[in-house]
Amino acid sequence: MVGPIYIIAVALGIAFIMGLFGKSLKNFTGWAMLAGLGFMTYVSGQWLLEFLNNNRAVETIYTAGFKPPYSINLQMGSYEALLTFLINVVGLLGGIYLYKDLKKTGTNAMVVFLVFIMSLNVVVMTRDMFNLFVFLEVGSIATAGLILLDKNGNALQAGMKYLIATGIIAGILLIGTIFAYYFAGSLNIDDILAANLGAAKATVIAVFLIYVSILLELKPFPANGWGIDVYTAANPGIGALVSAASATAMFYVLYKLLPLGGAEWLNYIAVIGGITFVGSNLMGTKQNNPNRLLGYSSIGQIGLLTMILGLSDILGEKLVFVAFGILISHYAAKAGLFWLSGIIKAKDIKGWAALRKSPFLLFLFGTFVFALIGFPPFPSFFGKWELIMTLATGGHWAWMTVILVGSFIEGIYLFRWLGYAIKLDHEELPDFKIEWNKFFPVWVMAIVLYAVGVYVTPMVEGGSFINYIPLMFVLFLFAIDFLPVYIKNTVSIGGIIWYMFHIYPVLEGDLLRLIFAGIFLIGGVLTLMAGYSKKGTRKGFYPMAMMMFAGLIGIIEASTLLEFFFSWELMTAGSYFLIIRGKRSMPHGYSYMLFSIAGAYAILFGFGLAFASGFDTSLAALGSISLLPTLAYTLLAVGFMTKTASLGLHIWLPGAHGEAESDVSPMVSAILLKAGVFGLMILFLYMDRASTGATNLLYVLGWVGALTTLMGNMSAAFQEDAKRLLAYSSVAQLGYILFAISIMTQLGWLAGFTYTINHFMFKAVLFLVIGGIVVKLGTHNMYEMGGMIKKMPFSFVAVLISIIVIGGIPPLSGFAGKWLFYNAILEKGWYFQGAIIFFAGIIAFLYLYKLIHSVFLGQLKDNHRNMKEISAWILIPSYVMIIGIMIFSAFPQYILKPIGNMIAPYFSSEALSWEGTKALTSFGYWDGTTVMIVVGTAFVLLLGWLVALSSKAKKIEQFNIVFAAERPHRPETTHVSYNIYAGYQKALGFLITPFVTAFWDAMSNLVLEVANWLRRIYSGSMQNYALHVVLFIVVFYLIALGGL
Amino acid sequence: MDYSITKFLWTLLGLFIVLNWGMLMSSTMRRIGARVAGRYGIPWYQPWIDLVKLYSLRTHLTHGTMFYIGPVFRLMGGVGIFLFLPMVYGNPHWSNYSFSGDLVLILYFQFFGMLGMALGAGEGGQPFSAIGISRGLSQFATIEVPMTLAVISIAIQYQTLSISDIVAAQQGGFMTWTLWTNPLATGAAMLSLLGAFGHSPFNLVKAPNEIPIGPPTEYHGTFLGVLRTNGAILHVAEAALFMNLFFGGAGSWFELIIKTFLIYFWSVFVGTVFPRFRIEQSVRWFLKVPTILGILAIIIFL
Amino acid sequence: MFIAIAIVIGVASLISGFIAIHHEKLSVAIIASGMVSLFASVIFLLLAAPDVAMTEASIGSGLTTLIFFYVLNKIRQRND
Amino acid sequence: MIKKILIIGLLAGVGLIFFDLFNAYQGSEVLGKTGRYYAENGADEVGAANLVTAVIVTYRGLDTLGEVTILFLTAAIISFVLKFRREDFIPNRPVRITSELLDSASQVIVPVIFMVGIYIFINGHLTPGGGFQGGAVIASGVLLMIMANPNFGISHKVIAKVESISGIAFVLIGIMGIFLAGGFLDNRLLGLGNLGELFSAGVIPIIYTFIGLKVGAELSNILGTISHAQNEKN
Amino acid sequence: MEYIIISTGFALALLGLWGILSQKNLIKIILGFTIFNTGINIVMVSIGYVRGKAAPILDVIKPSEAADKIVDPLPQALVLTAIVIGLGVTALMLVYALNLHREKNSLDINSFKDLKW
Repeated sequence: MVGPIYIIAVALGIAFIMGLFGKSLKNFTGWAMLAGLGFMTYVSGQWLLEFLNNNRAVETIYTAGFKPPYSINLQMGSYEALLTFLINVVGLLGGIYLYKDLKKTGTNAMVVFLVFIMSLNVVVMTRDMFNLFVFLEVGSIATAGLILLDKNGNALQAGMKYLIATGIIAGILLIGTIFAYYFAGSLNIDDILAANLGAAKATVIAVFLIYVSILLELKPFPANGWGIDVYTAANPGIGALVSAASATAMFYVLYKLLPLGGAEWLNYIAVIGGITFVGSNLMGTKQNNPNRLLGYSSIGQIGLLTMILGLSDILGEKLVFVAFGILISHYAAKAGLFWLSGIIKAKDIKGWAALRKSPFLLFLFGTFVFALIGFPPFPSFFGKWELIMTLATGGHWAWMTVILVGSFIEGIYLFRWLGYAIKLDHEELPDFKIEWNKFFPVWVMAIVLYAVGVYVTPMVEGGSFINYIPLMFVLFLFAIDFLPVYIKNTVSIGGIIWYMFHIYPVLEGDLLRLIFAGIFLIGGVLTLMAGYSKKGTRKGFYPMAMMMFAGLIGIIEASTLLEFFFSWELMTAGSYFLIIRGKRSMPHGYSYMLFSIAGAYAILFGFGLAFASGFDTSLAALGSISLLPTLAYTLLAVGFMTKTASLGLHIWLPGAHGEAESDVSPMVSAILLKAGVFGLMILFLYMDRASTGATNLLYVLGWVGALTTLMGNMSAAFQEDAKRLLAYSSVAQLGYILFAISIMTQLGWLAGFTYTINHFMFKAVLFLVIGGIVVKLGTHNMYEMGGMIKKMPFSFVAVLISIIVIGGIPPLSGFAGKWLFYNAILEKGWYFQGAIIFFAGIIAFLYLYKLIHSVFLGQLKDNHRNMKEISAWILIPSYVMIIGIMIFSAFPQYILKPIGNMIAPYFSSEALSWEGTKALTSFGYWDGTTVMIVVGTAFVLLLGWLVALSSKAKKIEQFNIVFAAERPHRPETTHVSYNIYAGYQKALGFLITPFVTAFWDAMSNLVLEVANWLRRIYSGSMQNYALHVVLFIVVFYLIALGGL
Repeated sequence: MDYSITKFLWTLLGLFIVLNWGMLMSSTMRRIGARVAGRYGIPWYQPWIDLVKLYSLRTHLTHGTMFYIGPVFRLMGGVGIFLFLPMVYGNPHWSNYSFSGDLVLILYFQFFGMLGMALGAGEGGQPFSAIGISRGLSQFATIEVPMTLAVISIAIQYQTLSISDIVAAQQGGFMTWTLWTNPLATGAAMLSLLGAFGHSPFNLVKAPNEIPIGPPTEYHGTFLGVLRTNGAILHVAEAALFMNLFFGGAGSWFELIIKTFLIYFWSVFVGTVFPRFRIEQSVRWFLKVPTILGILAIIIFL
Repeated sequence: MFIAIAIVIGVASLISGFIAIHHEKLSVAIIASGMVSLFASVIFLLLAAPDVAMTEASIGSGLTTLIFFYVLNKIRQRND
Repeated sequence: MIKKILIIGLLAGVGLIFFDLFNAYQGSEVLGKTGRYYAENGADEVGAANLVTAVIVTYRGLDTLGEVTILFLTAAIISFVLKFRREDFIPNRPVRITSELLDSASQVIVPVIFMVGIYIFINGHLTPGGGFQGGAVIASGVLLMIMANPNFGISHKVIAKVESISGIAFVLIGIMGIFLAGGFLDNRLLGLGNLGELFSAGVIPIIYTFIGLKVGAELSNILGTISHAQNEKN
Repeated sequence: MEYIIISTGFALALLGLWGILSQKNLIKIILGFTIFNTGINIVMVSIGYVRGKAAPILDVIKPSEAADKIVDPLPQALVLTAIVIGLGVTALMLVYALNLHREKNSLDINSFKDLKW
């Protein structure tokens, strides 16, 4: 074993030697620096391995051969080994990354770089207060020097601000240190901690000074303008180090000194961390400079970590895992992002659209963003999970809220940024070239994130159950992403089919899950089949689609809360990437993501309450929520409803589904939305229905569902964009489902299931076919279509059958839903909601007719005369679905009866009985098979009669119509489609005034305005920043010790 | 569940009666309308003449498959309502195929014909058709609001959705009719009926002055004959539905004829008195008085 | 005795410090700042810290002042 | 003006903190634990008469190493910030004529100053003073040379060599401490000798010499770089 | 005496802070820093002072009785370090100021506000 002291000795030795040879041998010095960094990495790495593998005692290094407190001692324990390793790794990678910049500046810069990393090592290891101060100063001075690596005016200003601020902080730390020495008689940290200075009124002031200076080094909001400027102006390579390495070291210093003052100080630390986390992220929302944005994000993350330390007595033994999970994610992601920023060199985040030129860099960027927000499988996901669960256990709702709100705000800007990178149409994209030495470190950081994520999974309670097989499949698809579509499509379909066989035995007997598994997997296969119609390689599509399906099936399989949430987030991530693939999808993908994150956090909060109620990690915990049950149910419902796009939470859906690619729309609409339904069903089944809270919640949800339906259908009726029309229709259909299951009777649920299954089938058909047509015709606007029945008869039939189902017209299966609704509503007594539901159901005819008429009927346009039927690969899955619809229509009993039996135990009364093919309730009866037979027979007879009478009907030409004695020659003027419900809109259009959109717009404006107003404190004046530092000290003092 | 041939023939006979009564009723109404306007009007047998003439026309022009099938859908809509509606109370021969579904089935089967009509007319490519359909749908989407409320109200009142049961509950004499036991629901339904029959003031759908005859503009010959056939059946069937729900049903064909005539007359009567509404006016109108009546009809049961 | 010296030196150093901060001429201010260090080194002597006193005198009042002047000189040259 | 008032208010707050510190300060009548240990054992363990030196060089040698590193860093940073490139010099730039007096005085005085400096750090373990003070004195000698001859350039390389070699030596001696004595920077590589003699206190005089050389070189380097900094905007 | 001295130290530190926060000239601000640091150094040495004791140099004082005769050497050692660090920071700040002046031809602190928000 190489002793840790050699980190210092070798680093300094090399630094001095570099000074000796520097001028003459520039290559030598470069390699010497890397060798030094490599050696330091090796030393800390071997210690880390040692601590991981052998249960070894903490190693103490006594300098000068004397025992502390008389001389300085260093400590190498497992934490120190880990953190120095992290610091050295990022140092080494940073050295590689900056190699050319450093070399250009000269040997001295390399010396400074090396010493900088060394000083951070000592800061982590030292157990002496004054030594800490000295090496903090070494670090600050080195930072101040490295800021100037890019010689520009801004860097100079930032460096000066940094020097002034750290100068004041160092002075405060020095006073604190000397008084700690005065009171404790020792400079050794352990002695000072043992002296319990926080206890006495006279000595507590030293505690305050040390705390405040360490906290200030962590750049708390608002006394952090100097820190942000450093991130903004310095070379991103340096920003990466400051963010990843310095912050890590400072974080550990705070951890070391945490017991200094005792429990009450922890609250202050937590509050300061929390304010920083939220405040810094809030201001990030208004930021466009990538480096500065990263600065805000870094400070926010460090705020979160600070807060976690402040909550350490609540977190107990979980502290280490939580802090590590979040720290390592911040560390790797932030370093990677800064390095990426250095590669792209854009002044504005919009310039990151250039990243598209290199899909691989884009992948890395996405990885980092998702890791920062805390998506699986990254360590931050598990960290946040444990954090929330533990906080919930202690009943710390406020802290949970702060964490989730802050994380959400972080998502606001990170996903805007990611969206720009993926999709923004930006004219001046900066050119960048990828040098291997800049690319390699970013790569490593991404691997670190994935590897650590998988590594820590089993450490979470219940984490070992998480099924990584689907994720492996996703990775495999990434690996073969260069192959053409048909191969990947086949592989994907094969994968899903294989998984169907794999999962069937697992789910057998659990009909609820089986139905949803069927929807997800069969739907997956069918919608994927449409992919055969695409050409090229379709980069990135298949991994993301499979990720979504992996998440979906994971939700089904989940038996624990963690598994459920893991899969839920996976699905969100996958679907986000699918949605944003559309041409004009950027803003919609963005709002989808924001609603999803907010929803996921609501779910997380609810799960926290569930877990804390009985320390049960299984999904059944939802059934025994004793802590704030009403809140928990509400949050969970709201969380799931963000996916079902219920009124108020729906604004993302029309754009997201409408603008998505032609085969993505059916995936996200017919399949993905059902995940929210599944979640709601699980929730409703488990929750304590008898409680007032649950009853009220269900009542409210019933109204929400009904109004969603009305709003959705009416909005759809006034759409001119075919896919948006279908998207609004989805909103409405999900409103029906929400309403149906909120009724919480057997009939209501049967109606819900009927709608779920129907919507799955007809919406898949409609989106597939209409999507295919939209692509074929090159327009979304229905009034530019028309007469397609002649060109695309198969599509027409598919759409016709679908709209008959949506309309609920007998004899097809849509009627089953309507009939069950009437019975359920009468049984439940929700008459007015029911009336709204039926009213909405009739409005559906308006948009259905508009859809089929505008696209297929009316006048064929001149430019479409040579159109052919859409691809068979779209029609085949559509017709499979239609066969499904037909079977369901003719034999509803085969599906509804088992479902009725399955859900009957959950409800007090069994309201639906069967007499052969006849369904009976206390109100009425319906015999699907007979209706089918009667209608079929009558129809055939009538048709036969007509055919007999006019078998020789002559087909006439398109313009051969009686049009006020004129023969029209322009189809455009004769095709009645645009705004055909003008009269209706005049009368009732006020009902769909976009209040909700206006509300969310106002909310987002409010956030941005607050952010804009808040960030004015960063006036740019270094003196003001110094003032902020002093102000922070004084206010903190007055609050903590001033008796205020 | 009787699928026998006998049943089929009885039903066919019923259909024949309904068709003829429907034609007679429509000619009578037109005569009444003409007399009110000071004209002489058509002879009572004019519909039969029209029908025979239309069916025997030899020009059959079609715009395409949907144009061709559309009238079949339309006729199926009318016949279907007839099929699922028990016509004469207490007589199994005249209960048709109502055992396969209840009131809800009939409510939703109305759309079957509408949809077929709309699709067929749509393929004609005639702008008047499309305009008529859009108006028709807009109006229909509104008249269903009071109708639905009324249906919910009587379903609460009788605790059933079965039409036979509703009729049975009204068999205690004149005063047990829903008209008296639930006047609010009856009011709402009767007002919405005005829109369903599409007479003035709610006849903008066909608006004879502006857009030749609305949706069926392009239809002629056999196709128009099918549509006329349907019109006759549908009017009687709809009136019979209201009769069953609100006016005690019918114990015999005679009672049925009287009651359906009066119900139909109600809409014609209003039509001769009021001028035509624009579409947004009619939409607003249905959402005012009839809807409020419907809501009150439910509130009284809460 | 020591107390008197301490008071005198203390007051003197504060006055020098005040001058250093508030005098308009930079060169005077720098000299005054050097004086503060010089007084401080006397204070260190009073506190039985000859090592610190020497350091303060040579580095604090000597070298630091010199660097200030160097920089000031550079700035002045540029302004000419 | 409002800002001034705010600042005064803030300083009043800081003053309150200081006032509380002042109240907490009781003065000392006896030595604390650590101080007492040094007083009692310093002479025996380290062998340096000047206990401050003992603490600086040995007990808290790591601090001193960091301290030296800071100066080293500062010098390095200043030199790359004020990058001094020979080609930027215009050969016939008007050199300010230095006075004859300064020139000749420097030739006499500089060696004396150097001697004093060396004396200070060699005797660091015996008398007040040591590497830092001595180094500062040496730097002032260099300063005088620079003043006498503004184009004084040769020293740059020499200074850098001296700086690096003494730094390396410092670290090496420290490492030798791990193998030959109790730990990194232990001074007991050599015998402790008799208290109060020049050759005593183990390697303290040697270390202090290197520190002195290094500090002197670094400070000279800083001064030299600033004095040679270009004035032109580049 | 040490009370007077420590208050002088605090006063100097405050004075330095005042300079840092109120002055507009960069050089003045840096001067404020040196005064701030000097004040803190004085406070530190005062902490190590033991009433009436001598310097921690064992030339006249015997090692055996040193414990009762000398002041604490440790704070003095710390201050020594702090002074040298202060010099490094001051020098660096001055070089920064020099370069900033080169950039904007001004030493007014308010002319360096390019980075904000």
